[in-house]
Amino acid sequence: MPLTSTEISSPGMTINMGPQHPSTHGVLRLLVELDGEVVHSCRPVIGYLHRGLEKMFEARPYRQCIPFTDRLDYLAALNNNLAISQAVERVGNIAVPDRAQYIRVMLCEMNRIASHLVFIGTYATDIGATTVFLYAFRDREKMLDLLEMMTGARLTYNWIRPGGVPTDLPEGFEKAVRSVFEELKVTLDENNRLLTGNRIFRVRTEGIGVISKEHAIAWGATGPVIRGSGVPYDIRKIAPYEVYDRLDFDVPVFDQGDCMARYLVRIEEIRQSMRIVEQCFKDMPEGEIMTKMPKIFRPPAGQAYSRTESPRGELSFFMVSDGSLNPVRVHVRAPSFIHLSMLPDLLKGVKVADVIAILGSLDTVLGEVDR
Amino acid sequence: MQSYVPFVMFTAIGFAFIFVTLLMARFVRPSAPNPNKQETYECGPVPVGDAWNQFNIHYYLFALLFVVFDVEAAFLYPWAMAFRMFGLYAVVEMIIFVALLGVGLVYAWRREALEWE
Amino acid sequence: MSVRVYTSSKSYRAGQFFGGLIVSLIIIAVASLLPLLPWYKLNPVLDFIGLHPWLNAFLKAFVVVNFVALHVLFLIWLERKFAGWMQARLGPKHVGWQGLGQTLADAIKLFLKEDIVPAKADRQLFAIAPFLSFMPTLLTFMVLPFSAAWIAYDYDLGALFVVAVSTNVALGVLAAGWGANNKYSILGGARAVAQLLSYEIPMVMMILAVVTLSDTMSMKQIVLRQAHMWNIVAYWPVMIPAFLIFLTCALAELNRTPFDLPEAESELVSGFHTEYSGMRFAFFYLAEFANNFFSAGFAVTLFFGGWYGPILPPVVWFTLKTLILICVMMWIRWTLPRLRIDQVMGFCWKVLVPISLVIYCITALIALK
Amino acid sequence: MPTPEAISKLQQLFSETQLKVDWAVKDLILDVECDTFKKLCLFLRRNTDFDCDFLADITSWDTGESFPLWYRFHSMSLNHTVIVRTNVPRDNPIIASVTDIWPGADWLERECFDMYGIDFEGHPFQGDLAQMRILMPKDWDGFPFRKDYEPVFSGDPLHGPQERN
Amino acid sequence: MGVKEKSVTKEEMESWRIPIPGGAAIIAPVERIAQWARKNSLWSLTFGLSCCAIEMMSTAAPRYDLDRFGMIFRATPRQADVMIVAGWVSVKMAPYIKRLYDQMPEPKYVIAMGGCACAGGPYRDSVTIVKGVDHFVPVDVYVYGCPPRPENLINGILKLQEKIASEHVLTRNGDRAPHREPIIIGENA
Repeated sequence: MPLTSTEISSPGMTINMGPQHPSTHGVLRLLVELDGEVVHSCRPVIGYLHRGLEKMFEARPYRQCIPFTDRLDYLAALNNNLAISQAVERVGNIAVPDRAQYIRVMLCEMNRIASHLVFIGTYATDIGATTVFLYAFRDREKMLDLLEMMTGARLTYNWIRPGGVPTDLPEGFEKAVRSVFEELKVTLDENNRLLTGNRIFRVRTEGIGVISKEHAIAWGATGPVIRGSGVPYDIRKIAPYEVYDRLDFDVPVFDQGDCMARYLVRIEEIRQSMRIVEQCFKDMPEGEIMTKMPKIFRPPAGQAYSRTESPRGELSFFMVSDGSLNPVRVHVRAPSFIHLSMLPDLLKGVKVADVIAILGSLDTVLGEVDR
Repeated sequence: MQSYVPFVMFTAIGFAFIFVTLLMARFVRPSAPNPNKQETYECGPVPVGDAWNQFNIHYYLFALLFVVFDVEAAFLYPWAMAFRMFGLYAVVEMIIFVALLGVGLVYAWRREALEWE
Repeated sequence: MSVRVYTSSKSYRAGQFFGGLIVSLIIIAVASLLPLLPWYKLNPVLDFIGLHPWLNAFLKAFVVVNFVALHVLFLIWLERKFAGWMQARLGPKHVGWQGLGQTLADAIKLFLKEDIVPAKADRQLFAIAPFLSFMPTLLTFMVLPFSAAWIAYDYDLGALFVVAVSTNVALGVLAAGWGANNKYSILGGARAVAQLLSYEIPMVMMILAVVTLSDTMSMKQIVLRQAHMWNIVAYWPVMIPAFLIFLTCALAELNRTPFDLPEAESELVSGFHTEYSGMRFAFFYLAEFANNFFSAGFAVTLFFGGWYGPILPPVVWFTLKTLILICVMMWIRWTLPRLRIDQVMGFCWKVLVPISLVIYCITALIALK
Repeated sequence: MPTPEAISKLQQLFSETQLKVDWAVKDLILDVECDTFKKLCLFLRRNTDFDCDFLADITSWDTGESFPLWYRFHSMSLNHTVIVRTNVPRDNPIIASVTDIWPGADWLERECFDMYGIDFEGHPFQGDLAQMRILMPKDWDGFPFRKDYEPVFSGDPLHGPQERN
Repeated sequence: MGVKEKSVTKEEMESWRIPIPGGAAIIAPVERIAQWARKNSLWSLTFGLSCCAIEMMSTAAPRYDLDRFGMIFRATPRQADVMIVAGWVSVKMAPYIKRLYDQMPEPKYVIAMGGCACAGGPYRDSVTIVKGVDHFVPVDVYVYGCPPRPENLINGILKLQEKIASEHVLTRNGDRAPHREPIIIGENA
């Protein structure tokens, strides 16, 4: 019999984590009930960034919705642009030229790399390794340079639009991308050694926050979270959009379902994304980059949805049109929103420090959760 | 008594250093209290309940273990000064003493007193 | 439109490395010059042999307090600069030469900052906590031998005194954590006490090992025994593991990164000093860095032959060794992630304590020879 | 895409269900009445030919007369998507909750409640307005995504809705 | 509601200053030192809301490196001098920001970063968004942009430093509202 009897329970202590907390990744509020260091129960409170975005879409013409999607998942704005553009294209039956599709895929993958680099950095900070955060941001700046070269913005690009993309690749883009990737491959390995090879990092993440395969499916987890639990669910493979079916890439899947697995999935995805971008340069055909779109865009009445794989998971826009200028309803299926709903289950009985580790490994963006 | 003079002096000066600094700061620093400022900080929201409540027993067990081992160390310090007089005999005795403690540690380990859970 | 794409070649990275090396050497050189100037000349003056003992002690205490305060200013700058170098950035740069005035600005600002005492806090505990955390640190400086002449008080029970006094830091931390009536503080304080107390044991055992080898508890005598050979070289089979254990425990006592749970920023906001503002907070900072200097200096005394070294004056050697050790601690701090509380405790009780007991027994056998 | 046999079996069991295939994305779309909805969900989850173990999305909107609800299910093993649509009346918006079949429906249903006031029968927080609210503040008046929603401006930035200016 | 603008006379302002024997001859250098210290040691509250928070993190990251200016991030408001409101503020969030601002010790400054924090930004016609943080906390520097580039934020910080350097700092009363003249950066953006 252990000396520490759990029968003597102390009255719980309810702690607020957030809205202003160094590691809640935005303004998430966790109401954590503690017994000493052990979490009894946890209740996430969200909505601190709620701005009624879906309602605002209803008062705007289709193309004017795009700038707002930048600010949903602000770490991967282009993926959001792509998702809503696809929804609009499906509602209005618009075909996109091949070259535009390649450019879209390429940029989305580059944005995915930038987003995952933020994950590596913030996750390392959550675990306590501040330096990796700065290394990751140093690398991310280079990715942002590339994206800025293409789109003219650092964070909110507002660039992919229904019918294609507005501008072709700039001069010397390929060379710049290649040189940055060369470096990124080296620094990624360095960062990886700093964390993955680190014993402290391993004991902090291995076997922590385990999501079983069934659990992940039942709760609707997507993206790196479900792939970390051993389910090869990647929209790019199971329902390919744009030109993903023509590209050769792997979907990294890890079976452990713990924080480490989710972290490794993302590291591996960076490598795969680089592979995709390099292929895009090789395969890209010449041609148009934008379909001719009517000045006043009125899609036929109907419903459509898009499914895309954003860095966080399955990002899908659902759109209802009644034939007028504005959509009747735009709904965003935000992966982070679904992942956060798993938290109360995941956090039962863990230590306080693990709360942060688990929350960080889900890589939620609150702008997307609250909409 | 003479040997305690530096000790007393250091304590007094250390105390005075902090005290005088805080006192001087008191005259120059602004002060604009308001009810929100006086309240306990807990990430923005109003704190739920009080922070002073009973604590988990794990901390207590570690404190107990600490006391045992620190007393051991306190015994060993005079021993370390004097063991050369008695030679190997003293060392063996000390090792037995430490081993006894080690057995205690193993006992606590086996009874899962060292687990935080 | 063209955007500059920043690239870095292999030679650039090599340049960065050697640049960093040169910068660190310069830092060390500057650091060694700092104590060189006043100390060496003040040495005979400071001893005040003929003075009345009370006045003598007073002057010494006064000098030590000022030394601690000034050195901490430098150490914080060093820490930030070192962090900047490790993290591929510049660190403080615009306040004074290379940002040397940075810490001074911080200190003055904190001095002029409003002081908040939460309404629900225990005012007495809240007020006394900075005293409790700074005073033990200061007292330990009393027996730290910078050189054979420059030691404030050559206490014949020096090592025991350090052990006895430095444990009291935990008291200050607990007072801060409990007094503020803040949940983060309380968790931080409780963690701190559990951690500080636990790591005290292997640390005490390792100090004891050196004491056993030197057959004295006076800090000065411990160094004098190493006149020909450093402890860590002379008795390397036991002293190298002993030093590593000592370093680990020192990191834990200092709340530095693999063990910075009491002030873990990602879960406990600022830990035990969450509610402290202005000058009171500054004293926690002061105590932390003073403690850092002391721990490194203590390790130098125990294992690295204290002030002994060729050419340069003893005080410089001592400071140099100490600073190198501090840099090692910073290096560890900015590299490693943080452990969890149960892992920290498990590591101490299941790994360090048994190993340190064994090492101590071996040391005793060696010492007998 | 489920097999034709499976679809015909579904049609036998749920004769009132309207069945449509969206060939553009090869999705099966099922229109059901409110009261048979839960039964259909159970069937989709348990029938091995459909095996919809993954709830991807729930949403609703306001047509002015009713609140259509739109569910998207996915089958991990068979890799197909089934969309279920239903209508709840505007004057008494209530529908069976699917949280007992797919626990992930919890927050999605709460969001529908928060925005449109649709009540989910069997949801753990059903009837508890403060607990059901998820994105809006607990004391918010009305359901903001309804077409006829008119905010009551308080003028105080720290409490209540903000004025449009 | 909004920030109350108190009108004060010059004598009243003078009366807040701490009486130091020696008068202006002593106050002037002391004040200069205090200004220098305050402007060079702006500790910021780790507090990000949305997109701008990412740019704020980038500003602290190696390429821009806020530590050069002596600016580090502190997690608790008790040790912070400046609050960078980076992102949009919803009605649900506003009371918390107000409380956080209140809990910071004097002297304290606010930088409204991004269009949303300055004036509501693209969400100006959303009912749940507060049209600018200046509705409930006094703002020293407005940095426009959506989100502003790191260079822009650094510009704002430097402007704030200039402002602090020209402030009468040795006042017993913490309420600096009458002194406030907000600086606006890139408003035509």
